[in-house]
Amino acid sequence: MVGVFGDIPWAVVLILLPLTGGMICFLWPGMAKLAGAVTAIAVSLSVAGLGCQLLAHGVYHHAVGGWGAPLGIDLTADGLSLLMLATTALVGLGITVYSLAYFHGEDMVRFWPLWLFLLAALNALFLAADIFNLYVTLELIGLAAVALAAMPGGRDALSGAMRYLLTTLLGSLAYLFGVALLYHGFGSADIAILAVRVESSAVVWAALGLMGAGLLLKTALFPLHFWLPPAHASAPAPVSALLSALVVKASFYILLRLWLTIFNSLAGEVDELFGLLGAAAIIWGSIQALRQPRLKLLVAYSTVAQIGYLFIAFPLAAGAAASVWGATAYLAISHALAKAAMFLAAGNLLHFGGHDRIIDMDRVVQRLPLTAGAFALAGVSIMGLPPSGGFIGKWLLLEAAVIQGRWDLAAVMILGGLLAAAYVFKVLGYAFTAASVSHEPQFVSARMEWSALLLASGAILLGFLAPSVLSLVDIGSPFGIMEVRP
Amino acid sequence: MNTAFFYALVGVGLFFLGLYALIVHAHLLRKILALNVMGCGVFLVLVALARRTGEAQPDAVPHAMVITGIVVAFSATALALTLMVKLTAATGRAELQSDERDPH
Amino acid sequence: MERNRWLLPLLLTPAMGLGYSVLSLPEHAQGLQHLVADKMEVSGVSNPVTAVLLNFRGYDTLLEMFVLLLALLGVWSLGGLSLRREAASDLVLDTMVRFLVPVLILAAAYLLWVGAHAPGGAFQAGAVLGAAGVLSLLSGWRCHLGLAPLPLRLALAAGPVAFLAMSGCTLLIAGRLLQYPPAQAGILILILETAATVSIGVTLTALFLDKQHPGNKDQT
Amino acid sequence: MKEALISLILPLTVLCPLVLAVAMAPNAARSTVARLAPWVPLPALLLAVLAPSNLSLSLPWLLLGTRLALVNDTARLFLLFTALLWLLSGIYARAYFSGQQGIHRFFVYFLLSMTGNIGLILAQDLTSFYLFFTLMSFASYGLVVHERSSLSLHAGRIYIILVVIGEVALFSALVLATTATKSTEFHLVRQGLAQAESRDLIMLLALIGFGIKAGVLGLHMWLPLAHPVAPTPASAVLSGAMIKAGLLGWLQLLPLGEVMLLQWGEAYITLGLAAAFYGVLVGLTQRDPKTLLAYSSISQMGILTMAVGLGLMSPAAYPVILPVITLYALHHGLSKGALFLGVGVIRACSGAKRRRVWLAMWLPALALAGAPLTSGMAAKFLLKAQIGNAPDTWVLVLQTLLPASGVATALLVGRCLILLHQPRTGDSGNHSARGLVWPWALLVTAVAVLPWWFVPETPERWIHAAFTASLWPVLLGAVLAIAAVGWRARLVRSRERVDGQLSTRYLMPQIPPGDILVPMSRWMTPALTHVCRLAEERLPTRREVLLSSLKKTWSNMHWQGLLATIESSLSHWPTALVILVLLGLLAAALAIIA
Amino acid sequence: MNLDPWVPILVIASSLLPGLIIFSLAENSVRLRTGLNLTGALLNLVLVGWMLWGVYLGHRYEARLALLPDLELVLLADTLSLLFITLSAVLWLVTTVYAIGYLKGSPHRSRFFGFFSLCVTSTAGVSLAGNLITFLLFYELLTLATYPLIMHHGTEVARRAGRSYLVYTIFGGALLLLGTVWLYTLTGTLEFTPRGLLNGMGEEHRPALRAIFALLIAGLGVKAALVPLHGWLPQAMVAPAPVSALLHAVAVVKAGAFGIVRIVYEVFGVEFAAGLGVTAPLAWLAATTIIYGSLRALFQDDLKRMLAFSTVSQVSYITLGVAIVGPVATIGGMVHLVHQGFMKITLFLCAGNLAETLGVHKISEMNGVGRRMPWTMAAFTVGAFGMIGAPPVAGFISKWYLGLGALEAGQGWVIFVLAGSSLLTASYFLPVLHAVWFREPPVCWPKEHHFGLRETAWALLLPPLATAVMALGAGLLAAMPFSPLNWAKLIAAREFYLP
Repeated sequence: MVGVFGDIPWAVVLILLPLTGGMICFLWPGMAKLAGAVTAIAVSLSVAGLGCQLLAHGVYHHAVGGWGAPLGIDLTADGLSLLMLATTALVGLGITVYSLAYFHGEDMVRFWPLWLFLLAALNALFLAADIFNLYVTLELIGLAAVALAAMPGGRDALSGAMRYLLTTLLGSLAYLFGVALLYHGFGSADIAILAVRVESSAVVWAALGLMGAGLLLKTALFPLHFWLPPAHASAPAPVSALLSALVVKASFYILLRLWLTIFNSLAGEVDELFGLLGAAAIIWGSIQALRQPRLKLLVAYSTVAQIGYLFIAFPLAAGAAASVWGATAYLAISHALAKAAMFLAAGNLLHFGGHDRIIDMDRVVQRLPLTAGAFALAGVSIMGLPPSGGFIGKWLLLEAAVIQGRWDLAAVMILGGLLAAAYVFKVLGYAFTAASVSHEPQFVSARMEWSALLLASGAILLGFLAPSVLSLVDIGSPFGIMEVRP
Repeated sequence: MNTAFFYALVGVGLFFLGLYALIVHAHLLRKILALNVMGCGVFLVLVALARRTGEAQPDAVPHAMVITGIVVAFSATALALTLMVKLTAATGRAELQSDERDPH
Repeated sequence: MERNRWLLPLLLTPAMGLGYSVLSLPEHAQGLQHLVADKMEVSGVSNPVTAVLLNFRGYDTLLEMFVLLLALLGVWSLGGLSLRREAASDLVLDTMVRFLVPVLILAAAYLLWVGAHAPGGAFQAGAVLGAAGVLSLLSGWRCHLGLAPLPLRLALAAGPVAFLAMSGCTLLIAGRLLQYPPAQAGILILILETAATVSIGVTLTALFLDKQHPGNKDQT
Repeated sequence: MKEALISLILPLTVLCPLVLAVAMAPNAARSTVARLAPWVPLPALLLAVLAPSNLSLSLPWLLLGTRLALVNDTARLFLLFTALLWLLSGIYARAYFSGQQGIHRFFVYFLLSMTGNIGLILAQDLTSFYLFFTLMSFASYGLVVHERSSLSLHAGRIYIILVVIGEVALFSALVLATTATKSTEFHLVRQGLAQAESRDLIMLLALIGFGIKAGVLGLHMWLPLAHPVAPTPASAVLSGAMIKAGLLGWLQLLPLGEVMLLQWGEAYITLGLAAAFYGVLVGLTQRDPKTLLAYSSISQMGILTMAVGLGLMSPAAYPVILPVITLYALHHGLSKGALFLGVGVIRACSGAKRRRVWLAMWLPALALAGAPLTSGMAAKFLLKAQIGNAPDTWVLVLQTLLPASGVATALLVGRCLILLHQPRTGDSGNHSARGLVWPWALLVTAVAVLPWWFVPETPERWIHAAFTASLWPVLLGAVLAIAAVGWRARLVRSRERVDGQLSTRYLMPQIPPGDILVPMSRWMTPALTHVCRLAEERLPTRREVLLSSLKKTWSNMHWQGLLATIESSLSHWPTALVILVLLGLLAAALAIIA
Repeated sequence: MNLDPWVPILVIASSLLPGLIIFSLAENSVRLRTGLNLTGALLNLVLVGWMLWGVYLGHRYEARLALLPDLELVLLADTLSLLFITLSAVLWLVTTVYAIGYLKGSPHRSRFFGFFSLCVTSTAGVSLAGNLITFLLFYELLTLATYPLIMHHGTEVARRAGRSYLVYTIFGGALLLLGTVWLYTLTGTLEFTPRGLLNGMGEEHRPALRAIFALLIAGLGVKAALVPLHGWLPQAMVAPAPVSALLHAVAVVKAGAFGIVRIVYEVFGVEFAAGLGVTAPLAWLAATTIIYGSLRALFQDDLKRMLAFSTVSQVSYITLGVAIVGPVATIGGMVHLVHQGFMKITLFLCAGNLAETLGVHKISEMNGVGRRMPWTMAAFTVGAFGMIGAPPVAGFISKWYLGLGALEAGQGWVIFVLAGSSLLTASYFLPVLHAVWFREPPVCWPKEHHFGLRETAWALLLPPLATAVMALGAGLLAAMPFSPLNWAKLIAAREFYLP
């Protein structure tokens, strides 16, 4: 298989395919559903193709326009980007199947082009090796996400979208300023070249400060998380799944790339800051999630909490870098799958009951068994209980924390797991009981339930694929050489 | 401190001026304008520093970046304005009350 | 407000920091100027900015086109902005528009052409074309040319589709995204620029088509 | 072939009653099983009489490896009188219950207790002994509470409490013994215990465990309560056979004849003698003949405890003392059984027949008192002969107290005969007298004849000496009894003139049966009810109060408000951006430091 | 083709697959669901029997699946795991028959039997786990699978009971996870090795190992209902009878106890643990639980709550047996794991019968019930006497061995704990037996169902009788070659102590 498909530049296909799909949906709205489905499947297949290519030839480079690094823009694909692309493809497939049944009429026409362009932008971002190109893809994602979030058009949706747009723009501008400084400081916008040229100087500190702040804002880390819950909660179900699972991960990916390459040597203390903020995010997000009366807000705050887990890895990475970053990547992908499943399930419940007040969920376990099952399985992964991908990530992080004697981080992780269990089971508890006033239920199509369930069982299945996935992530050793455990 | 650095400093000043306005003003239109001012600041920095080539011809890449940046800023502003108009129509006020989201 | 009191110093410190870091940059930095210069003749255009924009960093411009389209889609999905003119047609405005629109279109064409070797290019031409469109909308000109939504959408999609087609071809022929054969580079860039100008112009105008305009009547 | 046949009987002795008890369950078979039930002890009786001395059956797979065997004459004798008693009581019970409906329920517990009793005699290892002992104890509860009257339920409750304490004590003793001697066989345990360092603890636990069953002073409260309420055949067996299980336990477990245990010996003797006299004292005040007989059992068991004490004190003489103890046990079992059945018979018949039966009652009564030419004389005299082996300090004491106890017993027996003589109102003659009399008569003849058969060989002239030795205590007792009767009659006549009607009220103050239990319960019950109320109501409510106050403090510490305000302030636009700038600054600054 | 690695996997599959299929069944396809349940149970029993015979002959059944780069999921059938899995296989079959009868006509049965099979799968997984990570995986799966069963009735009380159950078990799970990770970082391996894997550890790790031991035992103590962590068990009695019978009396509680056995013997090694000085506090903790559980049971009027507290007390015998360093005490602890299973499930099934047939839930309503349901109450009596430790029933054997082991290890005080607990157990069981057999039945029962001549439906009557006979058999035939006692001796010889 590798031979025949070996030479096709899958990376480029990954970008062009959704763009063409989007164009088709824009030009001929009638064909939107078909085009959307075909594009999603094609993207997944091409990610698989790229995966085989990487396995065979290692890191993939593609100089756009044939100009090479400093002048032109490069596309690179290594283990980390492959993993993120795979996440996007999987979650994208789930959301596409869900949206086929969720959107009708006017919404359907608007949704598909925006969604496919967003998918293209995500793929472009994970493949980009140029920091200015990253800015453009970041903007593309931001605009598409805001447009999607504002679709319901209600008061909450609009104000949520507005707040989201302003923060995204502010973040991107700060990031652009950093790009400008780096470019003018070191004469190139390419990550690989910058990684070589950068040495600790005033420009780099300023760039780090600006880009760090911008990306933290876009990743909604604890103190800067204010815009995420309203935006994600009021968006339509597939969109909020999209936002929480993928869009938030994009800016985290950029931050991670920068930390691994450009700011690698001089980020000692900043890691500690990130660790502190991450821990605070876990605690604060979980407590707020526990307090929410509405399901979608609960799931949104759970995103704020889970992002905290990703940032806890920074201080730990100083020690066993490779295994910790592998764990973070693992947490990212399992959180993406689980959170997408959770939001889709929440969407089903909202659609079914007409409201998403947790207390008034009326015997949902019996009337919507698949959705309740999806929510439960996703909850298992979010909590980090054994059979799930979340557990593997948590286990590796705990191991690193214990080895390096970081008992504070270990305690926070354990506490995070407990609080996550608190709010997940609070919801599951009410799923069994009957509500005081029972609403007239709406029909929820099987496709919507099954897509949520498949995503959730994907998160659980990840629990058993750790060795292969971790070796995949390590292609081209993005995190430095994987030294053997002490 | 030749002209390039002077204009770059002006750009930095614009950036923080915009940021100040963004923080202080509650009206959405002012916020969008503030964002545009910050954008211009960054573009000015980009273009100004491109002059340091010492020859007549400045470095072309930042210029291309600025053009792209302008288009991005433009489309973002268009979307922001539409959102603001719709929001004002929906809520009657052109500000982001942070409390209306506060359900409890 | 008391918060302003220490807001200023709070903002001044990073401003000073940034200022210092900007100043700490070296006096002379070639950046990529030389690289651009000696690759100019291969790029097919003589204006370095257009060369960078459409050849060296053509990929950015590809994404650029989609950003614009996305903005339009976003605005349309929110219901669009409308420039409805309540008052009856205003004589002065109408005559000015009647004179100005053709001139603007001509200027846009010139800007497009000159972009190859002097400052100008697709974006500037598109902007001018857009201005012409907006002016005509302001003067109450309605799209009574019977522009069915599909042609409108085709015009809008001209730029992105052109870029997509181009990247498809270059990918098939040269195996590299947007790698124009040196000989035809100039012509290809021109084609791309014209398509871009058309779509930018129409997009800017379409931004202000209000909701009940034909733009969205035939939703199937 | 005879050996094979007999070795077959051994498992039968235990299996038959068990199988029949289980066969009681399906109500179709109930009537036939009830008819068969009395004849079940026959195989045991046959075994006791015919079995060769070295007969044994080991079942390694049962429980933890059980071995049933008739090891020595003691076991044989125990088996003999126990089987005989169970046989005759069973027949007696058939007649006793002929009319009533409760016969099936009675026989289920009757058969289970019988299995336990016979099994524990044959059991040669600790675990199966404990199995049969527990089975007998718990099953006999059903016999005690058979009538379901409030009195019988009260007696049952006391009985079961003491039984459970006994079980637990016995369990601990057996576990300690097994670890100390590394084996579960009785004869090995006995030898091993001599040198075991936890011997004293084992001895104490054994004293408590078997003492409850044997009615040792201080643990005897259940006896006088259980016997009057239990049906007559049940109380006959209880008093005659089951109590002896405690004694057998001592004989099997304690290292008698292995080592000289002076202090334990003294303890057993003092306990025995105290029980002997205390039993008589309280017994005299009783009005119900069955309670009186219960107290006489306590006193007789006291004497047996004293005999065991003797064995402990002089291990050398133990081989001689053992047959005497066995004979005494046999004698007491049969005579006490006869007396109990007699009480039932007397109550069942009236007129001339009743007088004839009363006269016949004299025989077991005299035997019990140790009158000359009765088995009692033989047993008591032989026992007195053994006193010589005791250390000299105790010889004198025993020589005086033993005859005194003889006198006391005689007095008690006299009192019993007087009580039996007076017609008890409310004697329902509903039991068919005929069915009751012949098993009782058989038992009385057994009392007269059987013990002589087993008198151990002693110097031939002892009959003469025994005659005189046993004559004077009985005479003295009779004289005292007559004097008491005469004095009471005079007292009644003088009182008569005062309130004009023949007062049948006895002048003797009645000590309630279960004597020391009354003060104990008066002191214990308030404490128990207090503890129950504490646990039942106050503790849970206190916990609830604590929990609810905790929750209230949590909620009204306006945590919720605090969290909400922080969250909303965080989402104010200006504050958020200020934090953003701060973070950017902090990151840059930290980068500078690194 | 070496079939050995496939047998454990088949055992897990034999309860997992029917469970998953049953989830998808419609509510009214009763016959298919019953068929699936029973075939699953029987297949499980056959496979376990085959493994039992194989391991007896010294065969090795092991299946490995890579979970993490240097950590594997291991399913290993050794003598110890077979003890527990045989118990759960037998009792699963019995309880399935009972549940089918018990839930006839009640709603949500597909969901119930689905989760029921999942619970049994996780119990089988817990017993077959070859290393600590696999054990942790199935241990948490057990929590997740039992939660919906507690919530089965969907009432507010059930929800609160479920919540308290979760608070305890999730907290326990977190401690267990922390302990496991810490252990892994110290030793580098989590494999269960006979006689412990820590013998080579140096002196400087002692405080850390003590902390790890405390964490692991606290984590497992939640499910083994050790004193401070037992609160969830009485509240979980709100679940339907088959759930409280198999799960809260046997599977879940035993998983905790079994875990403690694995930790003390096959992770720390009992001599090493004694050297660390951690077995004594564990013994004291178990003793306090025994006494506390009995004391609390004394004052309960609700029958199932009383049985729950009695379970709290009885399960700690196993922990006590484990904490006393000595082969005989271990045998006592091991064998009690099986005996307590038989006896306790009999009691709970009888309680379920009473609730289902007569609507009797309180002890005060049980007067004279022996007359109305003699066979059920006979089983109840056998169970009760077993609990007290009266000889013919199995309870006596384990108490006997515990006593012997304690004395042999020089821990005399254990005898008095055993004696005290027997007294207390008698003092709360005998009044019930008295009320049942010797009191007059009330005029009419709260909610009586008539079943013609029989006292109750066959499916409700046979299981308790079967388990009662098993309890009696385990007691009487303790010396037989394949009895639980001899298997416990085999475990002690092969796994825990140098022969």
